[in-house]
Amino acid sequence: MSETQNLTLVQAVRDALYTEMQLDEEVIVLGQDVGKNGGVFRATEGLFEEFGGDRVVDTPLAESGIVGCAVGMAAMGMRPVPEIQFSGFMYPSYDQIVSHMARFRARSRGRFTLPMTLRAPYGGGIRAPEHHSESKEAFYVHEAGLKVVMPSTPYDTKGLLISAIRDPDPVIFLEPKLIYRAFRGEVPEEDYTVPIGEAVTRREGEDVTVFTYGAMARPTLEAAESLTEEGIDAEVVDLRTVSPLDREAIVDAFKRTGRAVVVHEAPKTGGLAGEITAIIQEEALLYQEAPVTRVTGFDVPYPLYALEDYYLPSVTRIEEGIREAVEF
Amino acid sequence: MSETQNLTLVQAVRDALYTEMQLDEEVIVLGQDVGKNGGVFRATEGLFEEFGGDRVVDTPLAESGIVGCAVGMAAMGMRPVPEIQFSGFMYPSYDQIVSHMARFRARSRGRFTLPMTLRAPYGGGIRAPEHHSESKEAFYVHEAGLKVVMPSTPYDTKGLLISAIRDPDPVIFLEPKLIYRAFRGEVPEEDYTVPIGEAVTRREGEDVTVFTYGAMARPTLEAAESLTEEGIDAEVVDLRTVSPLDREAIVDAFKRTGRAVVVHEAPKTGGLAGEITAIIQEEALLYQEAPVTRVTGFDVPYPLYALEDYYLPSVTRIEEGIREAVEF
Amino acid sequence: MGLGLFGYEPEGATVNVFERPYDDPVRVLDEHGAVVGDVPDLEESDLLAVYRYMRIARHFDGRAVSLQRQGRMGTYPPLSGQEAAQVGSAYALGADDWIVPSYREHAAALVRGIPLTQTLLYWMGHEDGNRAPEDVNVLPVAVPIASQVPHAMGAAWASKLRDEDAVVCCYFGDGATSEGDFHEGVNFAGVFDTPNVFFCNNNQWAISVPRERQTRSETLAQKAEAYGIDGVQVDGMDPLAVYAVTKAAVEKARDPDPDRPRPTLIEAVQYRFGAHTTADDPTVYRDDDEVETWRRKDPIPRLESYLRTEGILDDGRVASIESDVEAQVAAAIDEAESMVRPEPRELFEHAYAALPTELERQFEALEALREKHGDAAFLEE
Amino acid sequence: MGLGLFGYEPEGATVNVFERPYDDPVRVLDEHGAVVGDVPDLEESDLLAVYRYMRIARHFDGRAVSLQRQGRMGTYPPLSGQEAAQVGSAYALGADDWIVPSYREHAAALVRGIPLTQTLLYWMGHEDGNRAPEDVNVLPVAVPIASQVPHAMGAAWASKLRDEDAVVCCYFGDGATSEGDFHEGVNFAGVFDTPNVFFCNNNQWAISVPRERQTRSETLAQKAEAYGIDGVQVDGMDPLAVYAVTKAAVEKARDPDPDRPRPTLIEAVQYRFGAHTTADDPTVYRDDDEVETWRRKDPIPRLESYLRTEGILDDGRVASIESDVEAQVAAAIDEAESMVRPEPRELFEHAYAALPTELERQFEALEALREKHGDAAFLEE
Ligand SMILES: Cc1ncc(C[n+]2csc(CCOP(=O)(O)OP(=O)(O)O)c2C)c(N)n1
Ligand SMILES: Cc1ncc(C[n+]2csc(CCOP(=O)(O)OP(=O)(O)O)c2C)c(N)n1
Ligand SMILES: [Mg+2]
Ligand SMILES: [Mg+2]
Repeated sequence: MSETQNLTLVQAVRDALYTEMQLDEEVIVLGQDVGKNGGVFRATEGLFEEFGGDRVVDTPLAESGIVGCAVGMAAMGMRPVPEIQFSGFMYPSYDQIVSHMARFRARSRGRFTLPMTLRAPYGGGIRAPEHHSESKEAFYVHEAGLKVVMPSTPYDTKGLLISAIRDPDPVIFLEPKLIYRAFRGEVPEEDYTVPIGEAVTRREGEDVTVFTYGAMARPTLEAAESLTEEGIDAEVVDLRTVSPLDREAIVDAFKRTGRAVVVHEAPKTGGLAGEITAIIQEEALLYQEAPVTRVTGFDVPYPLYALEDYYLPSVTRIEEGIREAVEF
Repeated sequence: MSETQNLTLVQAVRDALYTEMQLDEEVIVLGQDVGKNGGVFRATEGLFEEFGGDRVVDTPLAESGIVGCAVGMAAMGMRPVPEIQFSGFMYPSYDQIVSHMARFRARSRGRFTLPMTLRAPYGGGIRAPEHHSESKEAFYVHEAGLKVVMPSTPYDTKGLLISAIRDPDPVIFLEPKLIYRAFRGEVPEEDYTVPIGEAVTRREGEDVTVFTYGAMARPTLEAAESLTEEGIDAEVVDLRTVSPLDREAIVDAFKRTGRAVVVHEAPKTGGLAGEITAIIQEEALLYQEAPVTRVTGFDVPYPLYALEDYYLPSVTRIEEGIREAVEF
Repeated sequence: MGLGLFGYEPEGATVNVFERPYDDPVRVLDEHGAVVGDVPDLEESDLLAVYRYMRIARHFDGRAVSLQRQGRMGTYPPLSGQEAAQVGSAYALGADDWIVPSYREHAAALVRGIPLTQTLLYWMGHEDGNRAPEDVNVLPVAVPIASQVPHAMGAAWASKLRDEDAVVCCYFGDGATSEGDFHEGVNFAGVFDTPNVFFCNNNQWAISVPRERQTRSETLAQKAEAYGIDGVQVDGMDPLAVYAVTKAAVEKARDPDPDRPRPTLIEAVQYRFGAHTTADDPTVYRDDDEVETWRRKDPIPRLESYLRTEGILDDGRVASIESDVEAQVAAAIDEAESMVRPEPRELFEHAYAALPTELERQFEALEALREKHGDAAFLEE
Repeated sequence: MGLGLFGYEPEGATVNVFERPYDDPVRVLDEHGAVVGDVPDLEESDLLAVYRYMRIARHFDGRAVSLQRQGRMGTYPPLSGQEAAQVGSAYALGADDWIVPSYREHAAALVRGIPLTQTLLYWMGHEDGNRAPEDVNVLPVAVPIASQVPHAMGAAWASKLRDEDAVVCCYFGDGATSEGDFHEGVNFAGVFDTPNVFFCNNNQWAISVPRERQTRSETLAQKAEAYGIDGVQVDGMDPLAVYAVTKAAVEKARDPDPDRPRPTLIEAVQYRFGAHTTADDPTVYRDDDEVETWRRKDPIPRLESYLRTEGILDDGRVASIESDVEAQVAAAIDEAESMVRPEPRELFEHAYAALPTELERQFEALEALREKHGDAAFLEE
C-alpha cells in the first residue's frame, strides 16, 4: 500500500492539481488570484512557486475570457484547469460553457476535443456575501456534452479531480466549500482515480434510500445515524457525479427500499431532485411505496447570511424528510 | 364584443407590443434589428415608424448590455421590452438575467422592481443554423424571481405578452418561432390580458393527461386526435406559463386520469418533464397508474438541420408516448 | 463655471479637463496639501463637509474591520485610502443624480444619503441593509464585478428619454475594466450619449492581481478611446481634484456640449491601504514598501493640512469633529446591533410582488418545522 | 523584410504600418487597380492564386445563394464584396498558423484547406461539414458573435507556452466588437502577449445595424488603445493591402520585437454586397446608392486590372480561370449533394468521447421507433 496523508478536502484539491501538473506538462491552472495568492481558498497554494507563472496563471478579471481561452487551449490539446472563484460567478461565462465547452466535440465531429476541467467552489453556509453561496448544478446538468462532478470527501476529491483532468471531455468540478476544511481524510500520496459517473453507498439501510451529494452528504449521514434511535434504517447514496447521473445505482438502491428522499441545497423547482424522482418513477414505479421527498433549498434567491440557516437543509429538516418518506 | 383580427402568432406579438406602446409611454422596445428592420422575424414591424427611434431602439450587438441596460431602465420605473434575437443568444446575458433581473426586487427589499419583459424566439424545426433552435426554458425556471411564459396560440400570445409587460416582475417571454406563421387565430383588437401562471385544457380526455407548452402543443393535439381512432381519449393541458408552474391544474388534471405524458422539445435530463413528474408524484402518487412518460428532445446538442427531424418530438413519437402511458 | 484649468468650459475654452493626455492626472493638492492646481469653487461649509465625510469613512472602516474580527459582522470590504475618490465624487453630484455602486462604496453611499446603520446591517447579513430609503438615489450593492455598469447606462438612458436632468455615476474598480459588462455598458453609453459618469476606482489591485496584469493599456482612462467618449485621469487621493473632475463630468453630462460626448470615463488613481476584504491577507501578494509609499498620499491629512493653512480648521475643530465622528459611528453600530434577526418570512417576502402558491407552501412548511422543533432545528452547527 | 512603407520592420525603422493614424487605411491598389502604395513582394503564382481564390469565392457565393433559393440548401451567409479581406489575410499566414473563423469566412477557410464540399455540407445542415480535415488548422464555425475571440487567444497562448511558432488569426465582424467576448479575448491577448491577429471584417453592417450604431469610436482600429496592442486600418477591398498588413502582423506575432506588442487588431474596411444571409432583405434598411458606391470598389476587377497591367493576366487566362472555377464549384456541389443524409446515430455519436448509458438508451429508443414506424415517423410535416 502506498503512503497516505491526512488531508482536508481543499488540500485534496491542491494535491490533485499538484499531482497532475507533475505528471503532465500540458496541465495548467488559470484564474483569478490562483497564482501568488494561492487562491482565495488556498486551493492552489504553492503551485505558483512550484510550477511558475506560465503554468499557474493569474488572469484578468473576466470569466468568459477565462473559460473561452481555456476552450482555445484545450482545442489545441492542452489540459487547462480554469478556476472560477465562486460558482456564482460562472454566469458571465455561461455562453462559453454551454455553447462551446459543451459542444466543441460534437460540433467538430470529434476533430477537436476539450480535455479541460472547470473548477469552482459552490454552496452556502459560510456566512459569505451575496452570490457567494450558489448551488446551481442543474444549470449545467441540462446541457449535454458536459460532465458535472460534486465530491464530498477528500479521498473522492483527489481521485475525481484527477479523473476529470484526464478525461477527454470537459468536466465541471464543483467543490463544496462549506466542507473545504470541515474534516480530514486519508488520501494516498500517489496518483489514483475515482471514476466519474459512479455513485457510492455511504451507509447501508433497509427502510429508505436517501440520495445526496457534495456538502449535503454530511448532514444527511448525520440525520440517517440519528434516526436509528427511532428505528429508522436509512441508506445514504452519495451521487458524486451529477452528470451523467448513475441511473443504475439510483434505481437499484431505490428498489431495495421503495422509498426515497433527495437532499440538495439547490432550489427545489428545476433542481436535480425532480430529475431523480422522474428517473425513479420511470424505472421503478411498481416498487414505489411513498412519494419521493425533496429536501432542498427554497425557491428564492439565496439570502444574506442572517437567514441562511433557514434556507439550507439542516439535519432536522433532513430527518423530517426521511420520516415523511418512511411514514407515508 | 370588440372587433377581432385574424392574426398569426408573430403578428399577435407585434399587436401586443403596439397596443402597450400606445397605452403606456414607459414601454420601449430595444434589441438587435428591432428598429428599421422590424426584427428578423418581423415581430416589431412598423413600430419604429410608428413610435420613433427613441422607443424602438436598435442596439449594439451585445446581449449582456441589452439586458443589463433594460435592468437599469426598469429600476427607474420604465417598462423596457428587450428582444434577444434567438433564445440561443441569451447566454451571454445569463449573468444579467439570473444575478440581476431575477433578484433586484429581493435584493432591494422591494425598493426597486423590474417591470421588464425579455422576449426571445425559441425552439427548433425551422432549418436554422446552429444555436438558432434552442429550447432551454429550464435554465430560467430554476431561478426564482423570474416568470417564464411560452404561449402556443395567437390569442394567448397577445394576452400573455400584455400581462407580461404590465407585470410588476420581470418576465421571460419565449416565443415558439416554429409556429410564428403556421396558422392564424382570432385576436381582439383591444387590449386584454391572459393571466400568467394559469394552464389551460386544450382538449378534454378520460384516459391520460398530456402536458405540454409552446410549439409542441400542436403536434401533441394532433397526436391526441389521431389516437381517438385507437380508442384512446387523451386530455391535453397547455401550461402556457412554465414558471411559476400551475401546480393545481397539473395535479387536478392528472388525478382525473392517473396517467400522464409530458411533451417538450428541450432535452430530457433536467428538463421540465422531470419537474412535472416530481410534482405529480409528490401530490398524487396514490392516483398514479403508470409512470409519467417523457417525450422530449434527446440529451445531445441540438443538431444541424439534416437531423433535426429525428431530434424533435414528432406526432408519432408523441403517440407512442401516450400509448405507453395508457398501456402500462 | 469658474473651474479654470480643470473645468468643463462649454463656451469653448481651449484648455479643458477632457483634453489632457490620459497619463497626466488632474491634481489640486500635492501630498502635503499644498495647492498645485486650480482649487474648485467650494464654500467653507462644503470643504468641511468633505473633510468630515472622509473622517467618518475612515473611522467607520476601522470599526467595521474590528467588528468583523470580533465575530459581530461578516466579511467586510474596507475602503481606507479611497475616501477622497468616493467622497469627492459623490459630493459633486446634484440632488437628483444617482449613484450605482459596487460593494466598496460605503462612503459615497453615505454622502448620497444611505445611513451608516444600513451599511452595517448589510454586512451583518441583513437584507434590509440593501434597501435604500425611498428618497435616496442609490442602486443596491452589486457584487458581480462590472455587472452594474449596464444598469448605470440604462438608468441614465431613462433619465434622457424622460427628459429629466438626472446624471448617473457608476463606480467600479480597476479589475472591473476587464469584464465584458464594462465594455458593453460603456459602449452603449457612447452610442446613446447618455448622461453617465463612469468612475473607476483604480486602487492598483483586484484582490491579488495587480493593475498591470488586468490590461496592457498604459492607463485605464484611455479605454475611453474605444468608445468615443471622454477619458480623464485624476489623482484619486486628492479630494479636491476628484471633486473638480467629477463636477466637470456631471455638468457636461447634464448640459451637453454639441461637440462633446456626454459620458466620461474617470480613472481615479488611488490605493487601498487595507485588505481586499476581511477574508484577505494582502501581505501574501504585495510589499509593505508599496503600501508605505501610498500611505504618504493619504487623502485625509492632505485635505486637513490644506484646510488648516486656509484657516478653516484648527486643533480644536479637528478634535471636535473627531469626537462627533466617533459618536456618530458608535450610535450607528449600536442601532445596527440592536436590530433583531429578520424573520424567516423575509426569505420569501420579496422574491415576487405577489408570492406564488408554491412559495407560500414552502414557507408554510418551514413554519411548521419551526413550530415543531423551534429555531434550533435550523440554527444547528 | 522588404515590405517598405507598410512592412513591419523590426530593425526599428521609423515608418511602420503599426504607427499610422487609425483612420488612415493602408492601401496598395486604388479602385481602378492603379498602384498607390508599396506592392508586397509576391510571386506571380501567388498573385494568380489570390486572384483565383477570389474568383472561386465569388462564384461559389452566387451558386450557394441560388441553391438556397431552390431549396437545396439552408440559410446561407454570402460573402460577395469581402473576398479581398478573406483571401488576402488567409494567404498571408504560414503553413502552421491557425484561423478561427466566424460563419462567413468560407473563402478564408478555403485558402487554409477546407474543401468547398465541406462548406456546402455545413450549410446543407450536415454536421460533417464542420469537421476540418486532420491537417487543416481551422477551428469550427462559431455562430455566437465574438465568442470565438477568446478561443483564438487561448489557441495562440498554447502555441506560445509550448514554444511553437504558430500564429492564430481570428475573424469577426464590426458588430462583434460590441460584445463582451471581443473585449475579454483581446484584453487577454494584450496581457499575455500572445501571437494573435485579430482581423475585423468591418463590412459596415451587422444585419440591419450600421457601423455608427455599434460604437461611437471613429474607427474600430483605435479600440486597440484599450488593450495596449497595435491597431491598424486597411482597405479591406484591396487584396494586396490586406495581404501586406496581415503579413506584417503575422511576422510581428511570430518574431516579436521587444518594444512592440505581439497582437494586432486589424480593421479591414469593406462592404457586403449582398444580404446578411439568405433570410435577410437588405433593401429594408439600406439604400441602393450606398451599395453602388461600394460596388465600385469591388476587389476582383481591381486586382484583375492590376494583373492585366502587369501582364500577368489577359483575356485568355481570365477565361480559362473562369471555366476552371465554374467546374471546380460545380464538382463540389455535385459531391455535396450526393452525400446521403447522415444516420440518426450521428445525433449521439460525438456528444461525449464515450456515450453514457442513458444516451445509448435514448438512441435505442429512437431506433426502435424507426424500426416500428420507419423514417416517416420523424420526417412528417
Ligand atoms: C464576476 C465576478 N467575478 C469575481 C468576483 C470575486 N471578486 C470580488 S472582488 C474582486 C476583485 C475586484 O477588483 P476591482 O475591480 O479592482 O475592485 P476592488 O475590489 O479593488 O475595489 C473579485 C475577483 C466577483 N465578485 N464577481
Ligand atoms: C451572440 C449572438 N447574438 C446575435 C446573433 C445573431 N446574429 C447573427 S449575425 C449578426 C450580425 C453580425 O454582425 P457582424 O459582427 O458585423 O458580422 P457580419 O455578419 O456583418 O459579418 C447577428 C446579430 C448571433 N449569431 N450571436
Ligand atoms: Mg481594484
Ligand atoms: Mg458586419
